[in-house]
Amino acid sequence: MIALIFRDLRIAIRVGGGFGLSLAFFFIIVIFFPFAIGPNLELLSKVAPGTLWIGALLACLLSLERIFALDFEDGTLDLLATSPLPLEGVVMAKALVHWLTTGLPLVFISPFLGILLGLQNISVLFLVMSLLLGTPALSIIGTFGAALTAGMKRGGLLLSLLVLPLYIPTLIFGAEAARRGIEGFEIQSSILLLLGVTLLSWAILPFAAASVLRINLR
Amino acid sequence: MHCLLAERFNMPDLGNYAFHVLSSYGVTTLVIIIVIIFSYIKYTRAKKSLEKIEANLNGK
Amino acid sequence: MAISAKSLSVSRGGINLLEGLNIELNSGQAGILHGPNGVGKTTLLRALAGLQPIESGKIEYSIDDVCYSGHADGVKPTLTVRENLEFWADIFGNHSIIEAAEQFMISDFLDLKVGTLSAGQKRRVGLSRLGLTGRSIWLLDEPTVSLDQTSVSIFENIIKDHLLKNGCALIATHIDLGLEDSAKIIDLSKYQPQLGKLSRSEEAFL
Amino acid sequence: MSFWEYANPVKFLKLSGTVLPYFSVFAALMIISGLCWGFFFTPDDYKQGATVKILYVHVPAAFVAINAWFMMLIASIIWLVRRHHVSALAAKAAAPIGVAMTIIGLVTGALWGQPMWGTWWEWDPKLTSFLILFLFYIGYIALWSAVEDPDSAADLTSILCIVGSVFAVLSRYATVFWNQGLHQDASLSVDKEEHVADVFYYPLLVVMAGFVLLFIALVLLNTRSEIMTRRASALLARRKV
Repeated sequence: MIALIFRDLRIAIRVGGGFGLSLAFFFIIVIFFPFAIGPNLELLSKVAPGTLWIGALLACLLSLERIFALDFEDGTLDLLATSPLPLEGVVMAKALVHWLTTGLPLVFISPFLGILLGLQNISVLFLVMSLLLGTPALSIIGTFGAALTAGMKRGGLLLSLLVLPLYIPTLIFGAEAARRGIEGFEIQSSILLLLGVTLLSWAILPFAAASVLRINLR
Repeated sequence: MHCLLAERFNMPDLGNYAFHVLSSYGVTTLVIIIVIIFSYIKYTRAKKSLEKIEANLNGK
Repeated sequence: MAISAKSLSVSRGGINLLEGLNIELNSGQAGILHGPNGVGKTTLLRALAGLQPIESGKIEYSIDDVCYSGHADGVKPTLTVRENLEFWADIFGNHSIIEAAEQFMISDFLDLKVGTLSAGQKRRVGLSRLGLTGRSIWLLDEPTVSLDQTSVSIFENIIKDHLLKNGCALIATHIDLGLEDSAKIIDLSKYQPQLGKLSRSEEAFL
Repeated sequence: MSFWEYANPVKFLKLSGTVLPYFSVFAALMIISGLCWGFFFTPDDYKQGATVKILYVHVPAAFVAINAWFMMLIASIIWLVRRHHVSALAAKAAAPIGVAMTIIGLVTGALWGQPMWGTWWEWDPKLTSFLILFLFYIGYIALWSAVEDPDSAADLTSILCIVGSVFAVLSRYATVFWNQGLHQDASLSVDKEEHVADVFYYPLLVVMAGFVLLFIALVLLNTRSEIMTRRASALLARRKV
């Protein structure tokens, strides 16, 4: 499994699209919000957590199709499915790599974007924390969606249609945690709920995604 | 008899909410009728094509 | 007995392709699947590899000994040959790629990116995975596609070597591999069901 | 004789053909009489005024919208465990009806809420949950139509239905957490004194039973079409080979 993680990371770095594209997309989406809403920092700081969360979600969505598409085409998935590595492990490795190449970089640049949207010192911290806890859930849920549509000709649009409803709890709890923190309310309950969604997703979705992959491979 | 029945089904006074009440009944009826029509069309199509194939098979 | 399949049926797209197939291979024996396109060679191999459910029948073998190799190689063009091989070696818990690389004559370009290789070289890299897995039952689907004459004969020797080590191989191929004397030849067109035999799942609707 | 015998598609076709007319007639009778009862012969609510009459269509539609998904969940599990085709196809057949009922629930909910809240739309947990349910239905139907092999499609949609159910429940709690409700609590419950008064309750029950019968009748009809389509393609495949 570690071998698979390192191989995929290496491919992501070498192709270049892995880190760069979704990060750039995230950046553009977030700086487009002020263009649409107006340069009022007070208003912007109110919608900042939502903006960053929507941006993260879209950036994540953009890169989902690639999770299995290449491995499906060149036969790697067939070979992995017949290897000693359980398919559940493959799914988890893929989701982890997706998070490392998409979710984690987003978390790192989110404080700077938060400042651009008028968030002050500590507020940024809440935002970063909510993204840090929530983006792993986005990755594993997205991996399940990618497994569902693996091998389909026009899977991209369908993938968004399937995955977005599954993102709702993560989005609500994540953005809520950030918002509550920024506005100075207690955030413990929303943080715990967000963490709960993330852990639950990582507990059940590898099995669901692996069984779905097996169906798509036959 | 006719009069009696008509009296029974007097239009109730819906007050300011006439639009809301009537349109919600209207929407419900409309959507249900659309679903029924679509399901029925699909059914007759499926039935026709199946019968055609079965007739062809039996004919040979 | 390394593989024993009894009255095996496989289906694809709701239609039974093969029925009542018996395959018995001993350790050290090769089986060669013949038959026209679409007869079900790939489907049979995928079913034996456990990628696809079988329609009926029984297969007796240890699935952990099976190594499947399909039409696609599963090698990544952006990685070097060495990186590709080391990855599969790790997955199969094997740590030396030197031996396999020498066997398949790819030692010379271990540090080139697979994307720069020719189709035949790429195929050899893909096949060298067989040597890394340490598994004894090889299921090979058209392994010689895009290999030149020399490569084919190298590959023949590798298979013979594998058989000598008590391995076993089931190969779907169109060309003569030079194994035909000792190998069991299975003509799949004999096992085609009568016309219009549907899979169990489809038959439920009749 | 076991219940599972009717899981055979051909037997199911015969049985459903005989019972379908009864279900349809009873559904129509109950819906029409229940609605007439509710519309013409019940007084206005002292608080809600005439808008209470909207509940006669809103509550049954919402009830069916949720339970249609629940039925699909059970049918999906039966398909995954026992591989009965009728089960998978019934789940497929129920989805469009669930969508229709969700739309009715949303529109009548908005129409009911406008006089109460003063706006057509309010991000109240219940209405929002219906919107989310709608999205889940759309995804489910889209997946069915995207997969070519019918058995794989049944497998994939079944797993999506199960995973979707987990996330739908999570979303439900998320919306409650996110916005304190403006919606009336459950209109129907055993403890009915606290909720809707008897005058409204009985006609509502009749309409609800009618909606459930309508749902069953439509699922039977759609399942019949699905089975016939599969049978036709099976017969064709047998000839073509």
